[in-house]
Parts: sequence; C-alpha cells; structure tokens
Amino acid sequence: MPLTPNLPKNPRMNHLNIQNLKVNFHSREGIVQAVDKINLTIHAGEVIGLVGESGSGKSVTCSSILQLLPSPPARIESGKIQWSGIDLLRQNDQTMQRIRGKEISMIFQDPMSCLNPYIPILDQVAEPLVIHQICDTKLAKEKAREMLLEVGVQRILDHPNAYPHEFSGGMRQRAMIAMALITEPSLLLADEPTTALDVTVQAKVLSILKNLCEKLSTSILFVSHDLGLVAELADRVVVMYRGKVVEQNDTHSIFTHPKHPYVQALIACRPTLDVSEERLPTVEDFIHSGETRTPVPLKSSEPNPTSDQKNLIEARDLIVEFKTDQGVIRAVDKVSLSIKSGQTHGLVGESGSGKTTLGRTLLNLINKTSGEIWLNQEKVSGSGRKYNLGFRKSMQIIFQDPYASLNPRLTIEQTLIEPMIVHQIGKSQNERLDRVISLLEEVGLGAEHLTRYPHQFSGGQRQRICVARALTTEPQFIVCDECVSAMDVSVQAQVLNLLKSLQVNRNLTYLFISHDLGVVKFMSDEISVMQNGCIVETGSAEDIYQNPQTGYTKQLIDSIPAANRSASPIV
Amino acid sequence: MKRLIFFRLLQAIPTMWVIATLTFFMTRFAPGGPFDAEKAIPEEIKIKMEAHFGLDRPLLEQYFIYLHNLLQGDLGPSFKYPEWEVSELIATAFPVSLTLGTFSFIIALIIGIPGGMIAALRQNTWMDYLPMSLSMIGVCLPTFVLGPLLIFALSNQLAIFPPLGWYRPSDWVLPSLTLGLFYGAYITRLTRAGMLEALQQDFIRTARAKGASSWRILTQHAARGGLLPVVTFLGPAFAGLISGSFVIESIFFIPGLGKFFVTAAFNRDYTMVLGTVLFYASLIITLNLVVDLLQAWLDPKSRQSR
Amino acid sequence: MLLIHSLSLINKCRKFPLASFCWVLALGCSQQTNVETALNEQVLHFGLGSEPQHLDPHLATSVAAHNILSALLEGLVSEDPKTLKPRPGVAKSWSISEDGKNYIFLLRKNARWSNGDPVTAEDFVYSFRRILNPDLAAPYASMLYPLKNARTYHQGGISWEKADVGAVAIDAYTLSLSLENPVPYFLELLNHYSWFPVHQTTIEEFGAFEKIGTGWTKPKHFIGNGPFHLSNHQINSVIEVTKNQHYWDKESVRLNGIRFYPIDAVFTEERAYRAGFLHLTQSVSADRIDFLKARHPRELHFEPYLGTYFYRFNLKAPPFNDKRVRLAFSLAIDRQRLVDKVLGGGQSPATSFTPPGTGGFQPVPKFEYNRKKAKALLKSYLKEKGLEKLPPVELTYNTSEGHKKVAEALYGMWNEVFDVDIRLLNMEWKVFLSTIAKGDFTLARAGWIGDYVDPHTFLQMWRSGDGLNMTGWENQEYDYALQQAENSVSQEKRWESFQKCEDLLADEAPILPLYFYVHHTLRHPTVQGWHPTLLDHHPYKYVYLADERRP
Amino acid sequence: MTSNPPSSSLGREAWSRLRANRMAMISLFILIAIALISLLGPLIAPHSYEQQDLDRIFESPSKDHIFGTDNLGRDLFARTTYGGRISLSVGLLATLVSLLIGVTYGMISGYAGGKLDACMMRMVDVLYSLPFIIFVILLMVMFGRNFLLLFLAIGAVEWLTMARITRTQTLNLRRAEFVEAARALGFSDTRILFRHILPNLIGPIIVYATLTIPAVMLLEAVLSFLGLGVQAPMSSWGSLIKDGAEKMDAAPWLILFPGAFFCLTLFALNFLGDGLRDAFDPKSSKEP
Repeated sequence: MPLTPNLPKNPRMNHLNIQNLKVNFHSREGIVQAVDKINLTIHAGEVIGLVGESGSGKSVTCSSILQLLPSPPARIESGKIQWSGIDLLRQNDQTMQRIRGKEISMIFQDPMSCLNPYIPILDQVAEPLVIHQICDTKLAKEKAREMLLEVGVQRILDHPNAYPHEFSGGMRQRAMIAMALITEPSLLLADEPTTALDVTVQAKVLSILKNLCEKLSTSILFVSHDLGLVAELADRVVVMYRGKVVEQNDTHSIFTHPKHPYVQALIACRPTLDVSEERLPTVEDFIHSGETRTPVPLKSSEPNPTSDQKNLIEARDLIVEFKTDQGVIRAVDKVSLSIKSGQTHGLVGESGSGKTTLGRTLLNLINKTSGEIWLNQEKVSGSGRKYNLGFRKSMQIIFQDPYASLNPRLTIEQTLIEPMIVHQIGKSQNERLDRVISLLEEVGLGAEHLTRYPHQFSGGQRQRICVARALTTEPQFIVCDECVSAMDVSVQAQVLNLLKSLQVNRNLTYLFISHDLGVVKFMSDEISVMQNGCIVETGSAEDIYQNPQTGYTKQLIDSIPAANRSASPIV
Repeated sequence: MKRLIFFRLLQAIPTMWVIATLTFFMTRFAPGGPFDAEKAIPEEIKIKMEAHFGLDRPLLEQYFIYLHNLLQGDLGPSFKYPEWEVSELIATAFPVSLTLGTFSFIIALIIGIPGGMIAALRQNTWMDYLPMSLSMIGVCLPTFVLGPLLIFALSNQLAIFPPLGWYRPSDWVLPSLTLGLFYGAYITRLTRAGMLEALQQDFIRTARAKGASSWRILTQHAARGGLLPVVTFLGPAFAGLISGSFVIESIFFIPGLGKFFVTAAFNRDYTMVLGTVLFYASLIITLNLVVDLLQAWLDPKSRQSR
Repeated sequence: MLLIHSLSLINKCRKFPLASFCWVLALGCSQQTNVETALNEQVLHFGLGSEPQHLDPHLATSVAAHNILSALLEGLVSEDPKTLKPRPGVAKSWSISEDGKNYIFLLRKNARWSNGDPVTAEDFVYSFRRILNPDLAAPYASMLYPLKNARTYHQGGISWEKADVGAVAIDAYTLSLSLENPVPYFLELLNHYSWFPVHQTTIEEFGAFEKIGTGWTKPKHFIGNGPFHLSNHQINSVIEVTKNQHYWDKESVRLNGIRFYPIDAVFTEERAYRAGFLHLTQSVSADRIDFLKARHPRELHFEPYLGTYFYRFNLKAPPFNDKRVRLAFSLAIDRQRLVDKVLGGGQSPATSFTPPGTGGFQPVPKFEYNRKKAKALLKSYLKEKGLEKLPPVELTYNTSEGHKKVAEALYGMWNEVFDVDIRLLNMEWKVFLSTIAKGDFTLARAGWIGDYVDPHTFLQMWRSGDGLNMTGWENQEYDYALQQAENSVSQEKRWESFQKCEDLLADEAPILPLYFYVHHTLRHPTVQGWHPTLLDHHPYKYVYLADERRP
Repeated sequence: MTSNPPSSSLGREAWSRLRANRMAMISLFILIAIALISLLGPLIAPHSYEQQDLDRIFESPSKDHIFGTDNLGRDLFARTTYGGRISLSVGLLATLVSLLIGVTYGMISGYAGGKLDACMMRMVDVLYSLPFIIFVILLMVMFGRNFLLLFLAIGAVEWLTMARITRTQTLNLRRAEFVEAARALGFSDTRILFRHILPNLIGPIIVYATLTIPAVMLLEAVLSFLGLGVQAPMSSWGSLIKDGAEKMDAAPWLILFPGAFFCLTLFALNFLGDGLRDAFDPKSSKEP
C-alpha cells in the first residue's frame, strides 16, 4: 500500500521545534547522556516516526516535550523546545498544565499500567475535558462515550461503569487514544503505543489512530523501535541511536536508501516471512560496538535430519481447567502435540489463546486436569523431590520478561550455580564455576559479569542470562515462552541467533511460543496455531505461511505490517 | 461479594469455638481463683461459693455447660460482680469505648492521612521531614506519657479541657487526642509509604500528561491506590480502638471496655474474661471482613477476582 | 443534648474554624468544678479507690463497700463521728446483762426502710439468719460468731430453729441478743456491715435469700434504712446516693447526696482531687507526699489507721526455720528511718504487731533495731550450719509501687548489714495469694487492717493453724494466752494476755512488723464534720459542705 | 544503564551502600554510642544502680548525680545506663525472636496459599484474641521465672503482625516469574522460600522491625508488672519511663533522661532501618 505523504497544511501554525536538546541522567554511578543535542521539527498535520532501540533516547525526547521526565534523576542540560512561540522547557507548572492534554496529548506504551485501575474508563476518558474546563462533567461523559464508540470500544454501551481491568489490552489502548484525542489537540505524542499488543490488535489500533488524527488534523510524533510499524504511518522517519539523531528522511527514502549503518542494520535484522535464513543479521554486523561479543560459532549449519527422529516430548489429550467465580474455564482443550528430538515446534496465537498455559503445563508448572505427557517414551508423573530432580532437570523454560524471571537479589554467579548444586552437577565448587563461565561465554557474556546483579544488565543481556540458567541443568527440552516478544528488533535478532546456535551445538528441542508469526517462522521446523485453547492448524513452517488452512491463520498473517512481511523494501 | 461474606462467616464459627475453648481452659489453669482474697475465707465457705457458680463440677462438664449457654447467647454472670451479667457489663461499657474509639479514629485519620500525603508529595523536603519526625515522636511516646503530658498542658496549665471523667463532650477531647495522636503517627507513616508507591505508578504520568494539577493527581488518582495499605491497617486498629484501652481509661477515668479486659484477667473473673475475649474476637473478625469489603470497593480488580 | 447542641453550633461555625475552636475552648473553660458546684448542691464527691464487688452487706468484703453501705444502711447502733463510740441507731436504747452476755435492744418506732416500711426486730433476726446461712457462703459470717450458737448454725447441717442462735425478736421493736462469751467491743462490732439489716421482701422478690447475685442491690431495687438511698450505679463510673426521705433522723442529714467514684488508678485519683473533681481522696502515693505537702499543706491529712504492714517468714524451710535468722533480719531494719525517709507520710514504726492504742491497749515496744546483735545472731547461725554465706533469700510481694519501694529499701538495709543475696520477686495479685497460701515463699509481704477496735482482731491470726497464719508458726503458749484473753471479761486480764501474745511474737519473730498504716487523705477545706477515726469510719449524717472563709 | 564495579556479596554491597547514606551512618554511630554508654555507664558511674541514699532522695541533676536521683536516692545515670543494657538486649533479641517466628510462619502461609493459608491465618486470628495476661501467667506457672520466657512471651504477641505482613508480601512474590523459574529448575519449596523469597522480603521486614523494637521495650515494663522479666531493683527504660511519667510534675528529670535515651535510640533505629532497607535493595540508586 503506497503512502501518500501528508503535506503540511499550514507550516507556520503550531509546529514543534526541538533545538539542541540535551538531557542527562544523574545517578550515583555517574552521569549518563540520554539525549545528546538533537534537533527535530514537527510541522502541523505531519506524522513523524521516531525510531530507535531502547536506551536510544527516543522516549526521553518524547517525555521532555511535556516536561514529564522524572526529575531527579533526569536533568535537561540545554536546548529549546519551541511551541506556538513559547519555549516549553522554560514554562512553569501552571502553564504546562494548560498545554498538557489540551494542545499536546500523549499515549503511553502499556495501557494497563497507564490507566488508573481505580477509576472507570469513561471517567478517565472524560477527564481532560473536565480538567481543561471545556465542558461540565455530564457533557464530558457524553462526549467521552461518543469518542469511545468512535475508536471502537462498543463495550462501553453495555458497561458504562467498566474499569480498565475489565477490558482487553487492545480496548484499553483504544481508550487511551480516545482520552488523548478527546480535546482535539494539535499534537499527539505516541510513545510505543502498540508494542504491548498482539499483531492482530496492533493493526486495528494503528488504523484507528491514523484515521482519527487525519480527521482532526492532529500531528503525531510516533515513537517505536519497530521500523516496519513506523512505515505504516509516518510521513517522515527520524532514527535515533545512543542519544543522537543518526538519520532523518521521508519514509520511503529511509527504506530504499538507508545511509547510516545502524539504519541499514535495523532494516536487515527483522525476521521476515518471505525469506528463510539460518541466521539473522545483527547490528553488530554493521557497527562494531564491542558491547556484546560474538557467541561461540556454530559447529555445523547442516539442517537436522528430521524424519527418523523419535518424539522427544509428547502430549496426549491435554486438558487444563481453572476454577473461577464465573465457573470453570478451560484454558487448554484436548491438545495433543509431539516434538521430535532436536527440532523446534512453534506455537502461535493471540494472547488468551492458551499457548502459555500449554507451555507451562508441559513443565508441570501448572497442574493439568487430564491427559498425559511423555518425555523420551517415559510417562511424566509424580511430584516432590523425585520429580524435581528427575524430569525438571531435562525440561526447562525461558520466560518473556527476563527481568521479572531473575531474582533481583542474587548475583549472576549465585543464580547460575544454584541449579548445579541442587542437581549435583559438577563435583566441586570450582568445577561448577568453570562450567558457569563457559556457559556465560557460550551465551556471549563473560566471567566479569559473575558478580553483577540483574538490574545492571540490559534486556538482551538478561535474556542471555536466562538462557544460560536454563542450560545449567543440561536439559533436552526448553520451552521458550514469548522469550523475545518484549525486545527491540535488533536485540531480538541476537537472542534468536543465540537460540539457534545453541540448538545445533547441544541438540536441544524447543517449543517456541510467540504471537509474532515472523519470529516463529524463522525459528521453527513445525508450527501449530492455537485459538481458544485448541490447536487449529499444524504444519511445516513454510506450508503454514504459504498456504494457510484456516481463516484465523490468514488473519494472523495479514496483521503483520507490510514492511515486516517481506524483506524487500516497500515501494 | 455475598459469597465472601458467607464464607468468612462460616470460617468465623470454628475460629470462635477455638478461641472460646482455649480461653476457657487457659483461665482455668491459671493459678488463683475468683474468690481468693487477702483475708482468706474459710475453705468450707469457698467450696459453697464455688458451688454457687457451678465451679464444683468437673471441668469438662463446666466447659460443655458454658458452650451450651454460649450457643444460646448467654455469657453468664460476672464472677467478680455477680449482680451483673457479663453481657450487661459489656453493653454498658462498649458505647463508651465506641465513642472514644471513633473520635480517636477520626483524629488519627485527620492527622495521619493529610500528613502522610503532604510528606509523600514533598518527599525529601522539610514538609516531609517535619511530619515524619513528629510521627516518629508520636510512635516513641507511649500513651501513659502522652496522656499526663496533655493533661498537664491543656488542663492544668491552660485549663481548656477537664482532666478526667466521661460526662460531657468536653471530656472526650483529651483522651481522644491521646489515643488519636498515637494512631495518627502510625497512619502518617503508612500513608506516606503507600502514597509514595502510588505516585510512582505509570498512570500518574498519564494524569500529568492530561494536564491534571498536583492536587487533582493526589486526590483523584493517587489516593485510592495509596490508601489501600492504610485501610488494611485500619481494620485491626479500629477494632483495637473501640475495644478500649486500659491505660487511657485508667488515666482519664473512663468507664470503658479496656478496663474489663485487664481487670477480668487479674480477678480471674472467668466468665468476664471469656465474654470480653469473644467480644473482641467477633469485633476483629467483623472488621477484617469490613476491611476486605472496603478494599474491594476501593480496588475494582479485587472485586472481580472474588 | 449537649452533644447535639454543640454539633449544631459547630455546623454553624463551619465557615469560621477559628470561631468554632474558640467556642470549644469556652465550653471547656465555662465548666465549674465539682467542688465549686457542690457548695450549693451539698453533694459530696468521694474518691472511692475501687469498684466494690458487692453492695449486699452480707457478701461485701471491701473498704469501698463499707463506705457506701454505711450511707445506705444503719445497724442497731450508730457511731459518734469523732470517737466512734456507740450512739443510738435503729435501737434507741439498749441494756446489757451483768455477765456481759445478754443484750436487749429497744428499736425506735420511726425507723423506716426507704420504701416506708418500718424496720423491725424481725428484720434483724432475718438478716442474721441470712448471713449465717451456710448456703449463702458469706465471707464475713464469722463476724457474727460472738452470737450464741452462731458458729454451730453456720457450720451447717442444722436448722435455724434447732440451732437456737442467740438472736430473738421478743416483739416487733424489742430484740434480744445473747453471746457465747462476753465481748467488750460488742457494740462497736455492730457497726460492721455484716450486722446491718436487709429488707426481706426485696431480697425474696429477686430470688431465694441464699442466692448470690440476684440483682436486688441494683439502683432501682435497693431498699435500705440508712440516711441515703441508692439512686444510680454505673459500674466503673459512679455510685450515687441521695438523701433518704424516710430516714428517721433525716433532719440531721445535711448532705443532699454523695457521689462515689471508683477511680482505681492512684495517680488519676490524686489528679482528680487536684482538679476539683473530688472532695476527698485517700489514694496518695508515698512518693507524692513531699510534693503535696508543699502544694496543699492545709488539705493533706495524716490520719491514724488501724493496720499493720509486715512481712511473713516461712518457718517451714531454711533459713527462716531458725529463730536466729528471723531475729537477725528483724533487728537489721531501721524502722524509724524506713518511716521517715522511704514512706515519709507520718507512719509510725511498728515495734509491736498490734498498733498502740487499739481499744486502749498499749503494747510494749519489742521489735527493735540493733545491727550488732543482728550480725552476731546471723554469724552464730552460719557458724553452726558451717555456711560461708546465706543462700539467696527470695522476697515475694505483689506488684505495686509502694510495696516495691519498701522491698527495695529493705534490700538496701539488709545489704548494708549482712552479706546476703536478696532477690525481689513481684507477682500479680492472685498469683501472689495462691503462692503464699501454698507456702511457696521464704519472705513475703503482708498487711492487716483491723475489723474492729480491739487487739483481738490482730492477734487471733497467729493462733496455730489459723487460716491467716500461713507462716507455719505454731506455739501452744501463744494459743493458750489468746484463749485466756478471749474468755476474760476484765480489761486488765485481757491486756495482760494480749501482751503475753505480743511478747511471744517478738521473741519468736514469725513475722516482721514494719510500720503502722496511716491514712493519707486529701480533703477539701469545705468538707465539715469529718473527723479522723481509727477505723476510718465517717458517719455521713454529720458531714456537710461549707466554705469556712465565708460567714 | 552503566554497570557497577564488581562486588562479592549482597552483604558487602549492602554495607558499601549503607556507608554512603549519611543519615544511616550518623544513626549507626549514635546507636553504637548508646550501646557503649549502656555497657560502660554502670562501670564508670560513681554510684551503683542499686545503691541507695535515703538522705538524698529526689535530687535534681547535680555534679555528683548528673541525672539526679530517684525516690530511694539512687543515681539515675547509673539506672538509666543499666536500664539501657536490659532494654537494648530485650528490644533487639525479642524482636529477633518475633521476626524468626513471624517471618517463617507468614512465608509458609503465603507460599502455601489455599486452605492451609486460610487455616494458618485463622490461627493467627485466634492468637490475636487470646487474653495476653492469662497467657503470660500460665507461661510462668509452667516454666517458672525464666528470663528466656520474657522473649517467648514477647515473641508470642509480636510475631502475629509480622506474620501477616510477611504473608501478604509472599502472596505477591510467589506469583513472580523468578519463583516460577526456580520451580522449573527443580528447586525444593524450602530452598525457594529461604533463598529466593526471603531476601526480597527484607525491606518490609526491616521497616516493621524498627516499629516493633519500641513496642517490645514498653511491653517489657508491662510484663515486669506480671512478675516476668526485670526484677527490682534492676531497671529498664520501660520501667523508668513508667515510673517517671507518674512523677512528671514533681521530678521531671526522672522521665526526661530515660525518655531521651529511649527516643534517641528509636530515631536512630528508624533512620538506620530506612538505610538498611535501601542498602539491601540492589536496585536502589538513591543519591548519596
């Protein structure tokens, strides 16, 4: 779908001009430059995509416009942000309160934590009108209802007093959009507004945002780490890297002629659906940063002979039910699944489809209601010490959020050595330490990281630690539960490459769970699509993409941003 | 909601039974009896007196008789003041403690919640340090020091309030203040901690992005979440307050329930001990339930999960 | 009412917080104190010290009960406000037989119960029968043992008629009482509440007469014959009596009422007094005396009180099974210094067990202070036993500031004289009682308040095996002397026998008398007709309130 | 964003963080000073805590008795410092006992969840309601006047609240992904509880403990009323404050000095507690 650039209707009116903005974070460890003298202009009616990996300073830039940076530790060192003839950085709180939410609105990434859980949605959406005294409370609620209907939150008709938790993620994000646009602001700052959403939902939310802003002729600063996503929407793309703007151009030019190596890397490292690769290119391939060393190279890149392998893990008629006040909910409904040794089985589906429950049930982290699980032709049963030391040793899991799944009070050394002590791997403490160091090197870290705490690592590094931890018990089977979903594309590529190389080196078997079809396809030999607790389709990765059998699978494929579907640049 | 109430009340029955049983046997095994006195009464008279109260029967039989009466709502006569039924004594003392407790509670809330909120909003400024230091002093100062101090200042020196008694509304001020300041100090600390946590939530940033003022953010957005931990504390605290305080009642000569709690134990007034303990337990159970309901009201999420 | 009023006012002042604050201040200030209003109302505000357990005179056991019952009921005789000598009460006159064993009382015809019923001789007989009834289990029934056959009846198994107890109503207004032995203090004894009459119809309206806790003593039900009747009783708050319009001598009664406040915290009661809340308080802590002497010199009174503070030795276990150790401990105490420096409230050192002047008896001072002798005695004991040092001595007392202070002072004194390891053990009251009763102590605090003004009330408890003895001391000579005193009519003979008892106590030292009690009373100057008496009885009908400074 | 220089353990790292916290260090210094005074005071004081001088009762502070004397002419400085020994040891040890019981109980209850949790919490309700005085008397009857009993009695009441707090926190933590990860690694429940959940409870535990210590010190005075614990003529801050409160108008120094020591200790404990909480949190990056 070709994009016709929205030309500025009135370039003199209400344009935002960031000049030489410099923001530092002052902490006990020292001063960190978050934004380093950037310049950025947004014209009226224009949609700007601000792209970069986490820590690149894109969100900080976005937050500084409304003076929403947490201070301390953030400090704006220099620069100007011109808006309607005033410098936003020099305004007092009262003035800013008049601008926030009325002239400039903002949407945030996580619609769950960013909506107040204690206040009904309708009231929250109406609140900007009340705060800015545009109309009285009653009228504001009426307008809020209309706005919610406009963004597609039909539920508000039946549940006028619903609270955020009663809505799905997509609905909440729609409500956020309604809340931000209800005052018809001149500029909308959207900070990763769809990152936490499923692909299918992401597509819908994006189109609503686009249409509504066009209707209200609102300019957008769209912040995201996903270049493909930005391409759907933006007239112009600004790429930030390490606090600096590295490239700025119209969307088409960025994709066709990326100049800066980082931008080239960003475009290259997305797993796409139409090309099968053994290894994804990473940013390091383009810029040598020295931050992460290259993992131990692959032993062989020969694909595994699949046909004659035995089933490593097998699930038969698995049923998992949860008791709630509303009655019994069946999260996994008679699922049968088998994975051959050394292969990767991908599991895709929207959130709530039961794929996470299935993964955890295989590891007995959730009790199954009925059905059987077989590992190496042996029925998995029992509990307690025997089970812990037996089956658990051979089956491991890597979680979505590497931060939440690492104990914040244990050093990396403690985290990695403990499983070896429990499972009596290694004869002496020294031997174990050696193993830990070699594991760390295998995942691309080093001995110098041993004494650090999880919070001292970046997201990608943390996930590497989680991978290392899963490997400590030398398992045969690993469940990767959305393990790259929360990552920037560039980091995602590194972790995916790591997982692939480990599989080859250690003959691992994966169950790879994700909502991102592109990622699943890159990783998997076979793919199952899950919907409402059932597996609706299973087949080889290529078949599923080329020839989807169910409408649901088609829908999943169609929701992927065009730029991410194919490796070739969009025209 | 109804299920919650139903199940909690169902749980209350065995809880109360265990409390009654344990208390019954504990009091009986404590040395000394209700009729011991310095001018020791002759043994034969003591036996007769015990017979009056059924204490001559085997212990287990007494226990079952007590349970039987309890099921019919009969707590029996007080051993110390046989002219009075235990329920009668509680019924006269409880309104006093309820009044005192409620006023103290209000004072504690008036001091604690705004104090904690201001301290949280202006963290690490003098507006934080001042209320926090005062509350630390409040926690340090036991009521038996604070009470006489307040009497000395407000009654003896300034002659504003009466020093003791429980007759006119002006009598209520000093004891309520003494108790209220102590609890207020606790609430200040809890409120500050809760509000600090709430103010760090993402939705506060959303509210700021909407252009809400600090006041609006504090009262409309942060307060409900920030006060949740305070509410958890308030249930048992309120139960403690309205079941009376021996120290306050002694200092201010107030005919409240707290005195019975302590003197009944000292007098080995078996029925009174049981009566007050069961009364207190039912207060605790009820108020914990109220707290849970209140939390459900404050926190829409927990409404659904139950 | 006041609350509603104040709330509505506060509501009005809501817009003006300062104004409402001032109004609350004014509310506080404008209140007159009890003592100020009392002058017009003639209501006495009385600090009672503790809530009385019973208001049934046959079940009551406490001083607090006495203070109330003496307002509500009147016995055959009443007391002189200064000397406590018998005065006509319900009986307008009486005669005593020559052997001192028969008393005939003539009751006045205008004596009335508070519901208007006449008080008759039958009422008294009924009352005596009730308290002596074994089923009532009256703790003070033994007070009536001087009556002929009273003990036999009380100890059970025999009907009232058969027992032939020496109390007979000859007619409605003539009562004959015959005694086992001559009792010189019999008329004084009649002023103890156990001898007071109760109203038969009322008692039986609420249940059988030997039942405890029927509720007849509650304000609306109580029928008495004293100068006041019970109008209000709120437990732990107030007991209020107002003038009894049926009282035979109501013209002499000048108070309109008395409010008794059972304030059991000593410091609270003192504060109540100083705030003009009370006219009278007897709760004065020893530590406060100097302070109060300076602040309220005219209001602080030291009044003699018929009581002895002492320690019991346990004679059943070493080291106090040896007389020398007991004497040594006794001799090592400087009682004068204890009284002057530690107590400082006008107490007198106890050099005997019976307070001097009890009923006219003057015991010879025998318990002395002599460090040298004390040391010598202990040394000889240690030598004989081959000990270097005494084993640790436990001093048991019930928890109280005052007891602790005395114990600590003695601890200091003994440590100055001997090399001895003394351990103070405080116990909660009931635990203390049961521990002492079990004999599970070496040295224990005790105190005794006389029930009547005669040495007998003190000395009888050291009889071998007496329930109150509890020291394990048994002495036949003592028992004999005590019996001699009980059987004698002549004052001289009795004093002689009592002195013999005192001598034996001092020689054997089963106990360690420390000091004689004194009442520390704070009494407002407007209280008139209140005189110090040995038993702390103050007949209320002579009391009134007047400001001396005003004419 | 940046990494710290390597450090070996949580304990050592906590210490270095604590050292950077000025308020906490001042508090620590004050606490050590108070502990030293309590330890050495009775030794250097010219009078012993039990030595009476009946001729010099209720003397206000002077050169000879720098804190004045009490109702038996005993030196208040000696008594205050001697009381410090007792109150500090009782306060710290008894709090430790209640923490041990409360944290273990609360963790088990919260981690187990379901019916066991409900049962254990109802048990706490029961214990909350039982008559404390009778309980203490019974303890003394059964075990005699053992000084250790003091800790047991205090622990018995104070652990209840601690258990409730710990349980609530554990309920949240047991759903944490790192706990699930630990389960997936085949760790036993005991190991998960003590090695993975407990360290994450340190914050609330420390804060509550600093509030428990004053309560314990005052409770000691109540228990000595029942005859348990400190016996006369020994002193403790709780009993000195209690005695002093009653003589406030006549001899203010009797409450002033022990009260000042008591308050100073609590203030210092409070700030130290806050400091410790931050120090044990590897994430905390508060400005020094």
